Amino acid sequence: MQLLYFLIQQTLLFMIPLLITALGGMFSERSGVVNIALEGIMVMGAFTSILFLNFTQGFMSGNLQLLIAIVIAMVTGIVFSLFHAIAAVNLKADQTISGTALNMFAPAFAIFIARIIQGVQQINFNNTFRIVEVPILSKIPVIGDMLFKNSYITTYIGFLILIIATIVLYKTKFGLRLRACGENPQAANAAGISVEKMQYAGVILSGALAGLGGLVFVVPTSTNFNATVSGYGFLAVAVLIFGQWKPKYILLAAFFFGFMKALSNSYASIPFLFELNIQSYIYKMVPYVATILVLIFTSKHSSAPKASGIPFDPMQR
Amino acid sequence: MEEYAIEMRNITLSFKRKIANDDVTLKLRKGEVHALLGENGAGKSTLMSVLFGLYKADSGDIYVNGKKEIIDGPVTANKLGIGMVHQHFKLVHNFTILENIILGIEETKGGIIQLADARKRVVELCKKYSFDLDPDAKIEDITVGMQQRTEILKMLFRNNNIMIFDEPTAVLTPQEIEEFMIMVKNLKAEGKSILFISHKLDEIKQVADRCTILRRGKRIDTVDVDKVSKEELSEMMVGRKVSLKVDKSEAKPKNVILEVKNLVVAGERGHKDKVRNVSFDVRSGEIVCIAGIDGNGQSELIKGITGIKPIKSGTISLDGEDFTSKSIRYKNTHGFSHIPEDRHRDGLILDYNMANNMVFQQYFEKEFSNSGFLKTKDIIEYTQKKIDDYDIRSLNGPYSMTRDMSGGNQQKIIVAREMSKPHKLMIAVQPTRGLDVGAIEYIHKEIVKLRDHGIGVLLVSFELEEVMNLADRILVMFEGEIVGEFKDVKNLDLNELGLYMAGGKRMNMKEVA
Amino acid sequence: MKKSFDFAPFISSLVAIICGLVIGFIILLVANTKEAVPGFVTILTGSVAHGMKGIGQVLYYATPLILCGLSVGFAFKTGLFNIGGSGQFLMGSFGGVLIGLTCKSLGPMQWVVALLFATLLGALWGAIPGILKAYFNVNEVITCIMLNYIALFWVNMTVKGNTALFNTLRNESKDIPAAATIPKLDFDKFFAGSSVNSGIVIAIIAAIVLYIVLEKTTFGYELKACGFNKVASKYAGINENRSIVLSMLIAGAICGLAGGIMLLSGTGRHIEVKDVIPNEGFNGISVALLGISNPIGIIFSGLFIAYLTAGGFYLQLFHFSKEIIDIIIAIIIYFSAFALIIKMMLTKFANRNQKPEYEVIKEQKARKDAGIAFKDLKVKEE
Amino acid sequence: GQNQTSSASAEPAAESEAPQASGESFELALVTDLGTIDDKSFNQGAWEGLVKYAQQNGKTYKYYQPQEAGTNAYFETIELAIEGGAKLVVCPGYLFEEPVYLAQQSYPDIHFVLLDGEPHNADYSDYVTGTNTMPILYQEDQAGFLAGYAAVKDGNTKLGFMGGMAVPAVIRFGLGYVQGIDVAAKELGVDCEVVYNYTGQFAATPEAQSMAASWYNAGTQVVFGCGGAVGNSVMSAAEGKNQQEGSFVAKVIGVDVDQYSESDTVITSAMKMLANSVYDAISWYYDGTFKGGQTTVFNVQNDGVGAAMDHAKFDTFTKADYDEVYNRLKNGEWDLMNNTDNADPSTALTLSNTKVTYIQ
Ligand SMILES: Nc1ncnc2c1ncn2[C@@H]1O[C@H](COP(=O)(O)OP(=O)(O)OP(=O)(O)O)[C@@H](O)[C@H]1O
Ligand SMILES: Nc1ncnc2c1ncn2[C@@H]1O[C@H](COP(=O)(O)OP(=O)(O)OP(=O)(O)O)[C@@H](O)[C@H]1O
Ligand SMILES: [Mg+2]
Ligand SMILES: [Mg+2]
Repeated sequence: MQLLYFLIQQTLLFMIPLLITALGGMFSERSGVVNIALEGIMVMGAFTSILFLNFTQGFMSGNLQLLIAIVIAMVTGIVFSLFHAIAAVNLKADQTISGTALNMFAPAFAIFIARIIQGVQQINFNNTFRIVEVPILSKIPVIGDMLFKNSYITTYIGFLILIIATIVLYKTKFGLRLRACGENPQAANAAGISVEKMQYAGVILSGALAGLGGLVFVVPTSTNFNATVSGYGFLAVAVLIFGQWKPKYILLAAFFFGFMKALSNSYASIPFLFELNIQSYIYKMVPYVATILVLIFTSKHSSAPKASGIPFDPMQR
Repeated sequence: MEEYAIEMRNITLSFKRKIANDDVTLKLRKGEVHALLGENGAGKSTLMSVLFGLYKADSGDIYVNGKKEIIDGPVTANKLGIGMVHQHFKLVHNFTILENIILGIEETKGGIIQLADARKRVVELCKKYSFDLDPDAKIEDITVGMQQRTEILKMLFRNNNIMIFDEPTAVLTPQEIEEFMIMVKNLKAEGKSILFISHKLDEIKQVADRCTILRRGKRIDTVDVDKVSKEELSEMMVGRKVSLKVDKSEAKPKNVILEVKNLVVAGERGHKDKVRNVSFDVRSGEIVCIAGIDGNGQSELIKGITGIKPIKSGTISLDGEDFTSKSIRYKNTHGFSHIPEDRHRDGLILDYNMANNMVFQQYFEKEFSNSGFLKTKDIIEYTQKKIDDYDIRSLNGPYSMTRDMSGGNQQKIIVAREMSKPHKLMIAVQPTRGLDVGAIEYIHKEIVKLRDHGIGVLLVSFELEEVMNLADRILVMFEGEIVGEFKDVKNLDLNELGLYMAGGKRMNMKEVA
Repeated sequence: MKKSFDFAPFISSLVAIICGLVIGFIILLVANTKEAVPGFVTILTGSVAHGMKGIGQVLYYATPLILCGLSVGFAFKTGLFNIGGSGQFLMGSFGGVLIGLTCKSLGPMQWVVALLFATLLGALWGAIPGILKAYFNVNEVITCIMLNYIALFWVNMTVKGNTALFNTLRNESKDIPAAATIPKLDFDKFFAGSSVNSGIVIAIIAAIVLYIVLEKTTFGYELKACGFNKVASKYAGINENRSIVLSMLIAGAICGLAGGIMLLSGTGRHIEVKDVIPNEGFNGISVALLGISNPIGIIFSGLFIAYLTAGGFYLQLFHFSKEIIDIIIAIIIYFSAFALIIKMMLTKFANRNQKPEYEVIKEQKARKDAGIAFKDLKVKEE
Repeated sequence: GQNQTSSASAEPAAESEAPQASGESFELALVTDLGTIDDKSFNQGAWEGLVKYAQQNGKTYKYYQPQEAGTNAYFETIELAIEGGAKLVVCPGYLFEEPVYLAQQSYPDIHFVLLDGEPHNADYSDYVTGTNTMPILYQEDQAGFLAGYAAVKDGNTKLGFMGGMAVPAVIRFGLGYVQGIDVAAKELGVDCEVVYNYTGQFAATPEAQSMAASWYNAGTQVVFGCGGAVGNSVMSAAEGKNQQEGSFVAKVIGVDVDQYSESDTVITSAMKMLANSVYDAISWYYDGTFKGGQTTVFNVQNDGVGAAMDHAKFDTFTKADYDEVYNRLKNGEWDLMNNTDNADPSTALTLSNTKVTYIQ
């Protein structure tokens, strides 16, 4: 049982950044703009917010500092994603191109600036953000051990974002309009909706969430930031597609992937798995192979937003 | 001075090198049905899009109820009471009818969309106009006719007083057209002002009060519909006399070309079969028409025969050869020609130039390729010839991007291509969809010519007029089955045919066979 | 009515490059005003200033860029996004190393077989997303991303587990014996001091072959048709599933070839057994985009990016970190996304003096009335 | 130092035509492998030594990064450093063995300091150390030994080793570490367990963090994070465990340099005196006592390796205890196995009181 709790806690570390970032990607693609720049946005979000952590180390309490960092990460993500929005929405540019450009730009920029500011490219921070246990909630059997011990405030923020994202997407005026733009922008336009505005909103949301995802990715896994998020932005794209552009399936996909990852790293502590005497490389492959296998059985009917990736042209019938 | 609901004064608009509207003036009286008539590409849709705020005119003014307005988008248009049903519907396919209707004017409480009131109003409107619609049905699951009614509901829901219909009847079945005409009259009776685009002169005669004719972007005239004949209208439209009736001789059917036996085509997963045990044949030198309301399995039947969709069971043979499990390519090169139902989706690569599309079915033949290499020069020459033969109009001849051509001319590429390649059977689905009378006349003539050359023609059309004009024999399809066959087309009672199409009557097909 | 050569894409790429360079210069100015000018000059002329060696290095760097760019561009042309170039590159590296280290008996044919095997493994790795896309509707982007990681772990596992391949002292694959490396073609003499070898020739040949395949053959016609419109391709009897698989297979093969070439270059490159995905595949995306997916364009964009990269290397002689080059390239790519806008402005400019459509059609009609008579329809007589 | 092109002009003819693009020249240079000079351990240690000397003595200095991994690329970068005016080039890492082998011949007037390796040709058939080259090797096994010994003596019996890539230096650290553990365990008469893994890269990743966390969760008390930023992931996991338990149960051993400042969980670090050795090598060069042509080994004999005690967080293990074991090691009491052919200590070593669980 203890082991299961541990596995779940570890799963969360992989899953939450993927979840948050993939939900961001969902907003963008649901508005009709493909965003493969998630990786770059994560790097930028992590960069500024960790720089902030580095500067303010010791000046304020851990979680307050983290909350401000979260805001900074999101704002950075928004600003950076605006470049994508300008290209995709205003200039009707090829969205893969501008996404690729941003992915290339971010790490180079982070290194360049870090060097100018502090001489070295790594940015240190002290991780003072762990929540040992959440009062009361941690006493709930099973769930308490799994979710409310040894956690990060960002975990709860991740779940909160999931809930809000689901409601926003399906229950609000904004969500309805956003989805309309991703499926049939001509229809949305004819209904008096400004497709441009909605697509901006979608991209900005993806920027905010991917920026946050970058911070959430780095904080629990290291004590410094080195201008990379190890390809998790691309994995988030994979989770988004795997999750069929729907919040609930994105949750499942992120969980599946996170759990496989956690398992592949902790198998040595699980006696019966370790005794199988399988190379760790095999375990490292498992999450990726499993994802492909699952997709083979679930992809027959893809529900990609129809207009995603196609620049909106009001003149087109 | 009379106050008009709409006055569009001296509108000029050009796309790149193309002047779509050239100094057009259009005046819509209050409470009238005003038809807009013109060839393909005459500029009708463009003019209406200007009125609805989708396009911005280069020059010219718009007055609504006597007041000069700048309509910069659908929102403004809506505020001014203008609504539009577009030629290509503007509906979100995976939204419900209700969601499509409220889109853009949602009511919310605490940020959450409130549907209850809207649903009530929609149900009321449906009752009032006797629309049989389920507000919670998804657009992708309903028929085209229902989708159009959804579009109309959108306008009614927004209390639009000025309604624009862009080719509303092109996609409707005869019964639906009938209902539509009644509805237009009702709306008029309620005091709504209506702009109505159509290529069909009958319809214009039936509902319109006045008619403005456009040709090549220019306004030719505005006439009182009562005072002119159909012939005069069509002459104004194309600038020459056109015969509206296809004159063709008696068919002389010979041997059986196409034989379809017990064909079954499955539906979407979980749904029932789309084509159920269908058997029929087509002889050389005859035109067999499959009539029926859209969505009764005609598309699937053709897809099954041509091989685009896998069949569940049954056999297909051409000229005695078993075609059942032959590849599409084999069928195309051994006797089939096929004008598909949707030129953009099925028939053309819009990003290829005209020449490449012209050899789409033949690029691999010796004539156009040499051990895997394309003979570009020959392809261009061939295309140039077809351009001349079929009068295909474009800016750069064989090098024109297909996407940049008008729908009618795009259709001509397909017609030229399919008719020119060697074949024994012509399968034509909706070959004149959305085309103007001139083009229709031309294509109809070509089809009859094919027949007279001994080709078997299988024609699917939802337009009764076309069916009656062309068919030597009519098969009626209903819910995936052939429910009737009519050999004596000349003396056919239209009402009788309608009954079969609507499933009210059926023959025992075994007897017929 | 002649087919006119379309300059617009080239001009828009040029505009993008100028924009990127200008902004890059501004960044240099802000970072270090004093050295900005010589630094910028070094970026632009660093390679030429280093003579034949500098030029040779550009050609060497350009080799994988062109090949991976071709791979991505080819897939783009057929409507697919090959983001799995890195995995394919890695598989190709492995294939090259395996044959290069174990098949001495092949003699002078060893490098040829090694490259073929590299190509084969790359093709296999490309074909998988193709097959899954064609027959199971699995999005190729996600399969490619997954396969990058699978290739990484599999190659590492296999190299590490094979004593014939693994250099335990350095935790990387062993050195390829000189006999198994690809020919230098005397480039090492001509471009003395540089690493360039026949790989660049192979890359350029590959580009030309792909150009011919895409533009001149029925096969290319089919692939592009599927890329533009799957449904219509099916209607015309093209086997669209086969096209998807073949297109990804070819894309993979080219990346695999790149991997083989780089590892067999005799420049002391090895497969490092570390859990980091190589960059080549992602760089290929940039090259393909800047080269507007046109094989010939990709030769130039590959050379250009290699040239800038080399300039960035020499930029280290100043107080600049070489990341500035990545920033400049990113900006160039970003601006190349604006091709559409630039193209529109160009067309507007070009069309100023052209005849309106009606006149063109009138001419066409006149010509028709004058000359060619209406021909009877060509139908097969029964 | 406007030394201009003096060094360049002394080069062989092939290169002399290359123009001096930069206005400035840099006398002391460091060429990194693909890592950066701020990796917090290996490269950084070397760089700090260089910077320290340069600043104290008013020399110009600069580092250069290669374009890709590979002998040619490293060689080219060395050439760039020389073009930039370098008189002495520090090359940290065994990957420079071949490039330096080539460079020492092509540039006889330039001096090279090669860390962690000895110059040889591609197929290891020829080992030559030019008089202008000073290879430096470290006995990392001794540093690992001291750290492992101290950790067990301090009362820990469940330990872990998380290496980056299985490269010789890392392997030596690990082998020594396990031997130190075993010796201490024997002396104490206890049994020890060691979980042992190479993560495959020198980066902080969620994967490394997760694995370390799983070890701590399974009761491991001390993990030696051996390989650049991998240690940061281990520290992160340890911090998490400690916060969760509310006590100091999860500890980390740092590597290369004293990493106490990286995290409070670091109880000691297995150090090689990179900075010192580089500093010394450079000062010998300027003194005219450059130890070229022969390999210099840094070990306990010359205080070139050790475990960090200044900021150590041991419960019972004291500086006196450390000095004692240090001297015993110096006196040759233990002949440590440090052959890097086998990276798996469970098969490479014969151990009496220690069980190694090697995660392949
Ligand atoms: N978005 C556009 N870009 C360029 N040209 C256009 C565009 N839309 C329309 N056109 C051109 O303007 C002309 C007028 O088009 P419009 O759609 O208004 O014709 P229409 O009268 O509605 O024809 P149809 O009866 O076929 O619907 C067409 O010939 C077309 O070539
Ligand atoms: N991307 C584009 N670039 C340039 N022109 C375009 C583009 N898309 C559409 N058009 C214009 O749209 C026109 C489409 O033709 P048009 O509307 O006249 O045909 P249509 O008969 O109404 O077709 P349909 O009946 O299928 O609606 C073309 O003439 C072309 O000029
Ligand atoms: Mg129209
Ligand atoms: Mg039309």
